Amino acid sequence: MATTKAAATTRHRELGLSDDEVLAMYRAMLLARAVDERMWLMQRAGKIAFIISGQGHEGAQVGTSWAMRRGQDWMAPFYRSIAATMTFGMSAEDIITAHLAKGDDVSSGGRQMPGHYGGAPYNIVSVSSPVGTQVLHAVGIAMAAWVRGDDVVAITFYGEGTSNQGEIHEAMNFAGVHKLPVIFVCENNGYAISVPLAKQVGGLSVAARAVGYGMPGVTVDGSDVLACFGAAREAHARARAGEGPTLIEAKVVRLTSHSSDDDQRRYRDPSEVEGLKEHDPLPRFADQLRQLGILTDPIEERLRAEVKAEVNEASRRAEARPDPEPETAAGGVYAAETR
Amino acid sequence: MATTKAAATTRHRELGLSDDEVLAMYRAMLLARAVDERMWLMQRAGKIAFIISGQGHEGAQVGTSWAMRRGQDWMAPFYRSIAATMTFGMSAEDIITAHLAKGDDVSSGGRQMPGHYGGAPYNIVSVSSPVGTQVLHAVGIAMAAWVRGDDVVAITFYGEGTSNQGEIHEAMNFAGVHKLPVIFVCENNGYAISVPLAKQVGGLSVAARAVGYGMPGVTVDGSDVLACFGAAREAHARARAGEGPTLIEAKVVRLTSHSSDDDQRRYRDPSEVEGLKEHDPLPRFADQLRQLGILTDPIEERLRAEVKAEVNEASRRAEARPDPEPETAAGGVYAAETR
Amino acid sequence: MAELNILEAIRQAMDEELERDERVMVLGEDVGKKGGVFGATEGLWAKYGDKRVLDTPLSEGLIAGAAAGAALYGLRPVAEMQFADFVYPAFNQIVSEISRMRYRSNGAFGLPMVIRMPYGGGVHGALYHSQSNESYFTSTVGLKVVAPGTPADAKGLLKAAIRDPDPVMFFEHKKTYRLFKAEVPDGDEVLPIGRASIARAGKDLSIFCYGYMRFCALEAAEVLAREDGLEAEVVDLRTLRPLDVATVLGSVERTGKALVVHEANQFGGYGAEVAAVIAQDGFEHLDGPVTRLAGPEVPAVPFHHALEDWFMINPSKIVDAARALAAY
Amino acid sequence: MAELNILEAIRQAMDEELERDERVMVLGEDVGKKGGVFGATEGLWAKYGDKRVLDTPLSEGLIAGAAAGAALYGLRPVAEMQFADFVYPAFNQIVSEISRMRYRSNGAFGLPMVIRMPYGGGVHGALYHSQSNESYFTSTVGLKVVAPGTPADAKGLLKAAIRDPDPVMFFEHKKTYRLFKAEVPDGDEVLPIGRASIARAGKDLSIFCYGYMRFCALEAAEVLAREDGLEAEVVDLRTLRPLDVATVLGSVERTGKALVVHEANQFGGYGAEVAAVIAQDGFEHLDGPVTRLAGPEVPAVPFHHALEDWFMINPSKIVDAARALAAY
Ligand SMILES: Cc1ncc(C[n+]2csc(CCOP(=O)(O)OP(=O)(O)O)c2C)c(N)n1
Ligand SMILES: Cc1ncc(C[n+]2csc(CCOP(=O)(O)OP(=O)(O)O)c2C)c(N)n1
Ligand SMILES: [Mg+2]
Ligand SMILES: [Mg+2]
Repeated sequence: MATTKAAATTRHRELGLSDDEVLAMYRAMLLARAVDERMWLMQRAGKIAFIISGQGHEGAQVGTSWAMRRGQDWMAPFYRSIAATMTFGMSAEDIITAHLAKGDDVSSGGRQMPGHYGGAPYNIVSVSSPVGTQVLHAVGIAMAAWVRGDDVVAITFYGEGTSNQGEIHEAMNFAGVHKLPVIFVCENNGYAISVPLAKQVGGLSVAARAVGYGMPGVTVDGSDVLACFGAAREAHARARAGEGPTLIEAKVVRLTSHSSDDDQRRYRDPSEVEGLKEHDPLPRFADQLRQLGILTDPIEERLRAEVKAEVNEASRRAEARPDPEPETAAGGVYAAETR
Repeated sequence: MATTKAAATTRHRELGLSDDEVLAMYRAMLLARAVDERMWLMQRAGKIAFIISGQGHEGAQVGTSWAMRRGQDWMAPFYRSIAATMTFGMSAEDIITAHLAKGDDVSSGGRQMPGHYGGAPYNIVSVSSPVGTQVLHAVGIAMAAWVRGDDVVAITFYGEGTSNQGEIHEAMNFAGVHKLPVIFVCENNGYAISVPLAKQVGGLSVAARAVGYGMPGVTVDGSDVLACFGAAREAHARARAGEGPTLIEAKVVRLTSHSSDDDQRRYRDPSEVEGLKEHDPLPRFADQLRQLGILTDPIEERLRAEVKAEVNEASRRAEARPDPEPETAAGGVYAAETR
Repeated sequence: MAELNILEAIRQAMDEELERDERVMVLGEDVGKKGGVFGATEGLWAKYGDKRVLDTPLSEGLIAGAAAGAALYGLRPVAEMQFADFVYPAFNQIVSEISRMRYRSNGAFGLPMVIRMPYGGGVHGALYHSQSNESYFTSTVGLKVVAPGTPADAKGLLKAAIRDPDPVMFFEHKKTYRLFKAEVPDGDEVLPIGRASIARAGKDLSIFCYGYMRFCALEAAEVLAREDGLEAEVVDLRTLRPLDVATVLGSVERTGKALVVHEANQFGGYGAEVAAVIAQDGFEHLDGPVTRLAGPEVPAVPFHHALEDWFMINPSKIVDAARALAAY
Repeated sequence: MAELNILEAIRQAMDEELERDERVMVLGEDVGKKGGVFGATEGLWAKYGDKRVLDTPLSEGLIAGAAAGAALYGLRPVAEMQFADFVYPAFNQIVSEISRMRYRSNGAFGLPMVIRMPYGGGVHGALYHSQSNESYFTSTVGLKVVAPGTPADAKGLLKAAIRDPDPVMFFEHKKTYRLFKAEVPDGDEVLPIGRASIARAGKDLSIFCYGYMRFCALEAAEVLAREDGLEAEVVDLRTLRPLDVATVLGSVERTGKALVVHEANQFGGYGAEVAAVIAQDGFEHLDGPVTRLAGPEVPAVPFHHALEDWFMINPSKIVDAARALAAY
């Protein structure tokens, strides 16, 4: 026990994280989860039309995003990136506002479905639905930084089903050719809607593809937030040093159905679903922090209270925002100054 | 010397090839080269509008195609596949007729540019220009054979520049997932028009990508025809045994400019171009066969005379064929029985 | 006769064709065990096994390209794009390969295959689950394009599409899937591709439409009859390529006025072709300008219901346009 | 004033913009050392280095998508598709992403980028090096589409496209590249996107065209004037999206007769939109049916010169169509 504790202590410190920081990471995961859960409630209450959840992915998202520099680096997320976009700057209110499709929602002003995050102020590229397209944008951003000689790293997220889209291949190859400063994070939750890994990924490993592009491919346990942070931190350093891209495959679990439109009981055994909870990154991280004495009951209580208050406040404020005016739908196709 | 000879002897026999067969392979290469050279002459004479050459690729093409079963297996070739399509059934006359765009050309009736081979009677899928599209067709054919339980293997050919198209990724992954009976042959000649390998392929190895799809990736010297045959023979056996696809990367040389519209002196050093001749598969194979006593001066003379006569006859007959009638261009958009 | 909705009719057509012809296979994302995100393939996987009802990886280029390969081999694949909005990764295969395989091989290789695509808005799907992108395909020579608006048409035309020797893009309007039930003939009823149907006869003006717009146009025609005494002829085009020019011009000859309605944006939309044909070949019969009513010039349907309502064509917009044209 | 051909004008526009604005970069296949397969970027690699004039791998999806990313970052990428025929692997990026990034982000992210594409037939390029596929893009909301027909327009409009805050598809007709030289204003002359030009004034009928068709229409107009005493007005649309509706309708108002000409196939082609606009908004001025003259309904230009000639629109086909319309 003592050794474990020591080892664990060493671990976050060795990664350059203070006790406060790991606690902040834990809080970020709690907050993302709470926002996510709240939105399911709002969906059931008919306030939100649709939700596509990040539950189970928070460790991978917070861990990897924590290595990025807000306001300097760029992020091209996907529809499960609640925790990632929040780590990179979006607030709980931003997320909930987007789901309510309010007129002043920072992501799209109510134009896009829930899950389609984006934020120019945060360097977060607007999410679209066709999977994988954002990966090319991340590479393009990295290319632009490389052309201009800027100290900027791009990070992008996608699922293992998506890894089979042709655009991913084109993106990774180009990043490999020019050693562009970009980090690819594949959140492998074992399913693309109903289709399991074995029918999606020839060879079963996404990380194994990296070598074919001349970049390292790392597989990490996505419910181990520090492992994810460590992999991303290293990838970030490589990118900045001109050593090129990295592919991180984070093995995560999808704790919910694909989305509120799906029912995973149609294609997944109850026992399988039950077993997923073991891989929930939140209790795992909590346990680690408790072992280290960083997290205690009073701290946990305080954090949970803070998070609850934050989510309450965020949803209250989000709900109070104005709906978009119908006619506004006509605008913003082209820049204002042109026809 | 004696050892070399013995080793070489063993080699083709071990691959299950008789002396007559290796001589036939050599003749196939000679014929493809002769057809190719003749068409350059016809191009310069203004009879053919355009030529995109297979010179330097013949070893890889004849070697791999030799492992396929004519009339049973399928081939999805590309624009350099003169030797491959001829090995699989097309005649010198078919090839030259296509280049002359004659009305009864088996490939397209004069509708397509030179280099766009195809032949329903030979199970050769019609070539189009957008690179890489045929790879999905080969996979689809293999899928169909697998669905139907037929003993059929598909083989497809493409360049290393083309290996960076997204469709290739989608094709290889799917073949890997279902262990489809298909052989991917990437003829790596180091250039995609003017852009060298180092700016095309992250990681520099196409074969290295295979592991990411759960299939073996083999690199062979494409000017070593027997090595190519061996790799394809093994791949064919794997495919038939239900063990799935194989990626063969054949390192070849492009002895000509990209096409008759290109001038490689603009982007390639004269010394580099000069050095390519060393890798010409024809003299290499001839040397091997001579060492084995299979090829002798009289045999070589006979073969060359035969080939010359065949090409003369083929071009004479091809030139005599009728040009297409203009109005025929309107037909064949939909099946005759429908509007 | 059974009463079916459009979704059931489509499922039944696939079921019967899988049963009838062992060369038929279905492939796409989640079409197997899950039965498709809309349930169009429900039950087929259990019945025909996981090769003939094949879950593919998430790669639309693959779906189209592998279907093309299978069709070359002699099968009759029915590929599903999960949403029409996600067909673009397959665009190269569809346009470069599938549409012109027959032409480029001088008739040697035909591709008997179908690509089914749920399309259209009004289902809270926003920019990427609501597109009506038929015009990319209707302008592509070598394809046929079908867009049924009733259960009987859906079934009869899907069967025809599966048996057709050439590639057919089959557009299924999501909002119509469960919108209403109607009688579908029992047995093996195959409808010809390339024929429009007169959904309602009338003498005062012609409304040309397809898919969900058929439903809206019929509702609008009721209102026009009731409130204005105007008899609108509603022509359901059903097949968009080839267009049934004779039926279109015949209707214009009768009514003298043409209103072309679709949900996609107007500029360069499919309605432009219908309008242009009428303007050129029906010129002498026209008593008023060929009028188009189409979705607004924005990239696709926005999400918030107020924005979505703003976007969508509905019976009352059709009534307004018809009144203006009738008054010309 | 310098006398340039269209290829030189395009090269000069890129050169001057690369010089003027360091955010501008050029990317595509073989655009570097080789200078492009048509020579459009010749000399730029030597002058601006291999980052700002970047040879990409053979992946069109990448070219478009990376350009989009660079534009998000604040650069002004000018991407080249080696042939318009090879744009389809990039179609998903162009339609799903590039055309609607601004709209979907409610105006937060604009994409100032250009995609240059050599298009068109008559150059012995056959099915896959001859396509006129502009209609896929002209019907796509969120894009601008430009297709110049003269060296001065090519230069002035390419500069405008590079400076435009929104994505522009820039169509360069291959047959016009070296077809003729004409004066190009010296200096930084930027032409507005969205304005047609009257290439020749006339009173008897209007011919609407763009790209290489401008050249053919002007030749046809000469013949009509000389042999028939007909004064055709030739309107070069130059920008296909947005269409300069005012100029189009103004011309129809003057002449009463409209002939729309393009090289792509007719059904669903760009001309359908022009015809539909005229049919609806110019109805009262029409003295004859809006007439379209377009490429035949085959997938693309076949190779053999006899087949290619059969396919291509040329001055004499325009003369015939104009005579028939004038005689109406
Ligand atoms: C191009 C495209 N095809 C299909 C879809 C429909 N779709 C949405 S999510 C999804 C599965 C994605 O699986 P994966 O990449 O593993 O991510 P996950 O949802 O499991 O996190 C599919 C098929 C889509 N959005 N885009
Ligand atoms: C999709 C597409 N983009 C561009 C081209 C133009 N093009 C024809 S061949 C070629 C290079 C191909 O290189 P590689 O795959 O290495 O084959 P190689 O010609 O060297 O044998 C290019 C860019 C094309 N035919 N298709
Ligand atoms: Mg997944
Ligand atoms: Mg090559």
